[in-house]
Amino acid sequence: MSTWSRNNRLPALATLALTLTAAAIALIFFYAPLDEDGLNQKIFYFHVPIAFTAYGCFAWGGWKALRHLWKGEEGADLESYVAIHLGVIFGVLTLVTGSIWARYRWGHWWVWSEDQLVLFLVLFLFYCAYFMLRFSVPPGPQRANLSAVYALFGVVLIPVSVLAIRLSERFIHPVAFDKGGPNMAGSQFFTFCVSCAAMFSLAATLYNLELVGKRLDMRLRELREALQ
Amino acid sequence: MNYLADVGALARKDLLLELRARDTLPAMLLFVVSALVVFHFVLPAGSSDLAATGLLWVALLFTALLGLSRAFAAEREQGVIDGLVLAPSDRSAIWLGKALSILAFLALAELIALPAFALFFRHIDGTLIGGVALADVGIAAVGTLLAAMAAASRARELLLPLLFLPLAIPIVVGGVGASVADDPARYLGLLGLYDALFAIICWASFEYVVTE
Amino acid sequence: MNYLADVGALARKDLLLELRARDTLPAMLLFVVSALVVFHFVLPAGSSDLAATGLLWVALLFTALLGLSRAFAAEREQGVIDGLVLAPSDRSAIWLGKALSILAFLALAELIALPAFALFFRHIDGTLIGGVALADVGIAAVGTLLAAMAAASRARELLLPLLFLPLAIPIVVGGVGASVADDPARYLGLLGLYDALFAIICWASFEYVVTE
Amino acid sequence: MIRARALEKRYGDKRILRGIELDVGADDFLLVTGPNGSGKTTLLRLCAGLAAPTRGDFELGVSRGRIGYVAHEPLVYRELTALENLDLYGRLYRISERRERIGMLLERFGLWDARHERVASYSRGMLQRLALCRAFLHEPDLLLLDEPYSGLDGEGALVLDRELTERAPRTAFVVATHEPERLRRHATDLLALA
Amino acid sequence: MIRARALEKRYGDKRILRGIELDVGADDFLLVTGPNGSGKTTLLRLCAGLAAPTRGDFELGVSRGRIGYVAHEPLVYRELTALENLDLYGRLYRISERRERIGMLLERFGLWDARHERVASYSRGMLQRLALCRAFLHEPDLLLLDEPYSGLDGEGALVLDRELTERAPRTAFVVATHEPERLRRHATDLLALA
Ligand code: HEM
Ligand SMILES: Nc1ncnc2c1ncn2[C@@H]1O[C@H](COP(=O)(O)OP(=O)(O)OP(=O)(O)O)[C@@H](O)[C@H]1O
Ligand SMILES: Nc1ncnc2c1ncn2[C@@H]1O[C@H](COP(=O)(O)OP(=O)(O)OP(=O)(O)O)[C@@H](O)[C@H]1O
Ligand SMILES: [Mg+2]
Ligand SMILES: [Mg+2]
Repeated sequence: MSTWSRNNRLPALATLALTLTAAAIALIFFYAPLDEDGLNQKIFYFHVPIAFTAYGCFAWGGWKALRHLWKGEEGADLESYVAIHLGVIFGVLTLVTGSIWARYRWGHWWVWSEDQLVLFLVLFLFYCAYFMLRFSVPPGPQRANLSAVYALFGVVLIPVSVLAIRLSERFIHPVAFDKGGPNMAGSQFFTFCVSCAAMFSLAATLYNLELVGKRLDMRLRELREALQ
Repeated sequence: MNYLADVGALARKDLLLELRARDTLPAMLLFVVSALVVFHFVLPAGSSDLAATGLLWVALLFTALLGLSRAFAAEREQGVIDGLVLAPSDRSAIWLGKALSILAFLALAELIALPAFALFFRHIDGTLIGGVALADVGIAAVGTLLAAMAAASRARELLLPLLFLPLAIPIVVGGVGASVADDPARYLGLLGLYDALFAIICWASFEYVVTE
Repeated sequence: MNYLADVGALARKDLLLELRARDTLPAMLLFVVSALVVFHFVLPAGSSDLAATGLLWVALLFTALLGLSRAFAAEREQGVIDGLVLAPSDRSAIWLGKALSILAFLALAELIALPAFALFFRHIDGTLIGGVALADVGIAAVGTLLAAMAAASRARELLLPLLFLPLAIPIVVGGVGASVADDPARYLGLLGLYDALFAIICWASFEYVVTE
Repeated sequence: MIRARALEKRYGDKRILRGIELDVGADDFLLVTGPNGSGKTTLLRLCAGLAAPTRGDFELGVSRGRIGYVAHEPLVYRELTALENLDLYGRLYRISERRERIGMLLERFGLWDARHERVASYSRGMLQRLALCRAFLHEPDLLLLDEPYSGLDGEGALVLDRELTERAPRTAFVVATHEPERLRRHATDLLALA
Repeated sequence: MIRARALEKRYGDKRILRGIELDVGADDFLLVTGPNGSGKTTLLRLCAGLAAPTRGDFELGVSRGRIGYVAHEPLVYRELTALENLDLYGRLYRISERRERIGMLLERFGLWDARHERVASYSRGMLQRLALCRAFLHEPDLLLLDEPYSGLDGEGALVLDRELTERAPRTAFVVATHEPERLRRHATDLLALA
């Protein structure tokens, strides 16, 4: 039942993601005005949405972890894992796009003096450790619990580290949003919003796709066993 | 009341064990002292207070990690953790008792390390001590939970630093900030916030770490 | 020949035990990067090369101590050491096998840590590598014996805390000296002498540590 | 006290228990037998709440603190003395007359003279006796015993016999054993795993 | 093979063994009985050379590598598989046809199917079977068995019976046990500790 309804949702999501992505690309290259940065500023519309999506995935993973611990929701462990897995993938993309941008803008692939970057690296390491933890515990209820607790830690770690970085005030990494709202032109902001939406729907599609695959796997294994 | 009595009994047991077997504290002392000695040798006379303070924090962090890596050794050895988990006390008492005993070990190690630091490097003041104390609380709280996790996993001690270091970054930032910045209050606040937040999560989630 | 085969079998078993968790290497890589990140937060931007070298040594020392503190964990857990002691091979083979596996792990960790260090902090040269290698040998030799003492609870009480510190500090002083002093040769010589002396003592005395 | 329906437990891909049905009342005595590796210990851990079933219904009609569990391992700290171990458990279980009961049990199980020795120096049978003391300390309503006679000498076995006989009418038992004869007279039910 | 005169062993102030006289020939079978804590395990450890006597004469007419010892604990690495453990011991004992013998013993003791599992996941009885495999691996001339039947199910006990019967005529045995009946037919000598 549930698999069927999810299967049904998947094509719709995928279509949405595709259209939004196409729209975003069109907007980025033909509509949004160039900054003083020149052409390489276009990467802004990828880099930032990707970074936001990564955060979103981590948060969703944390939420599912909470559901698992709190309500004992069935399958929440798998969902949390898939979300975090996706988050790590988007995290790598953030690092890559950021590095490319940094190469053009600052002349280095990576700058240690930039706490904002190091902070993201810390989060990334944190979620790598999540994988190490998960794979060194045999599958079963204990693994689900440990992973969920650690995922919850992540959700608290993010704001605390952001706070810590803000305190040290050493960053040159730009801030697109401050107290006065977005500091960019309206057309840029619109493009930015569309590419954000595109990235989010893309992530949602991948998330559901992976879940369906994993569930199918499980179902198959059960069937095989029932036949034995 | 009962809860506190449980915590007390568990922490007391850890101290007793350490008194008997002396497994952990000597290693922690050795490490922290030799780390300071190393720094003493490499830091040229006129180097900045900043560098020295940073190194103190590294030494403290790794010392804590060393202590944590053995935190659940006795429980794991003969599956004693099962015995504790079966007892009617709230499971979080196991965490709290262990965290308190870790805190005691840390405090003892620092009782040696801080004067040694003052001797070798620079004068220590109230804020530094306050920062260290707050950091200890956070380290003990988070570290104990992670040590329990690592003990349950197959990779064990190998895993603990990986799980712990990313989570310790805010502590380091806060601690170093508190010891060197002009307005330490903000950093102490950050440390306090960290302690409170993580202590609550650890307290609430420990039960899930030790049961299936 | 037979002796070497025994040592090989024993060291192989340790590697197998480590690699069982299959993710040892990625774990080490993660650890190194995490540690570097911590260092980044404690060292103010313009810190000296020297301070960085000190950090490197502290990190190495910590890794070694962590490895040693669990060196005989597997043997102690179920009294397996009795099984090894009963085997017809020379008892010193147990020590040598364990020391070699500890050495292998240290070397492996450094194979990752040194390039990363060079990348992030300062250029490393031949003397530094030589110093690290010599220090590794000393740490593995002495550390294994002490870890065995700690595991065979008979000798633990008095020896471990007393011996550990004075034994490790010369290594550290020598190692750091070799990496920063103007005439590293003297320090390297100290390390070499230390290694030779203690390796012989440990080799000859291990038998008494594991039997009554 | 225990009610299980279609209980199943697996570790990874391996199915250890399957289709287990249990009904243990407040004064029942369930004997569990089966060859090595058939899942007796696993079943007892499920009953103790130390492991979670993979599938099936499981109800435990008794609070955690009213269970006594004797495992293959004694579940005591090796570097503490018997007295210190029992004192710790006595505090955790909030036993009234803690010290008196500990003294009584140590004497009954013949450990009084060794009470100040580190458990690490105990002999096999002394460890088993200590494990029994620990399990009986709080007069549990449900006793889960995993090969309780193992390691005991003749006299120790008699002490245990007496304890079981005394408690059988008012305590629920689940006992895993390879020698069911010794316990048959108490048993109200038998579960043979395969 | 073993000759002891006025053997004494103490731990600290506690005298565990006293005035023990032993004569075990190459095909003798010595049963050691006694209550818990009477020193059976200590005696076996003395015979194995794992502990040194405090006083008295003790002669062992067999080299260390020709002894097989089954202790209370299985003396295997928990994180290795059965196969890896036996392989390690096989190498250390320099056994010819190591792999074949290991396969044969695993099969005989019913562990063949579990040979690739980590020992940590073994059940109590499977551990005991593994300990027996380890002790028999190098066809020792002197077998020291400390409660060898503990934890074994009926079938495992039969396998062990068969092994003992086969080896009794050509191997020296010292066996500590709480149920001497099972072994009485082999026994050539009996030592009752008190
Ligand atoms: C390896 C290098 C980089 C990494 C890992 C990185 C990482 C991130 C992350 C995680 C965010 C999410 C939002 C936040 O935390 O505030 C972000 C946002 C952003 N990044 Fe980067 N970045 C990198 C390089 C750059 C470069 C070189 C630029 C341009 C000069 C840049 C421009 C931005 C902008 C404008 C935002 C939006 C900020 C906001 O809304 O607060 N990034 N980056
Ligand atoms: N944590 C675990 N991981 C994987 N397999 C396990 C685990 N615990 C037990 N098993 C397996 O479950 C099976 C049953 O084990 P269990 O200890 O319950 O047997 P048992 O009936 O108590 O046997 P014995 O009579 O030998 O004590 C064994 O095959 C064992 O290998
Ligand atoms: N390392 C030690 N230090 C101090 N006392 C010890 C040590 N080992 C054993 N003992 C003591 O020696 C006595 C005999 O122990 P041993 O294990 O030999 O008994 P056992 O006859 O094997 O008993 P069981 O039938 O219970 O196995 C016990 O009282 C024990 O406490
Ligand atoms: Mg069992
Ligand atoms: Mg014994």
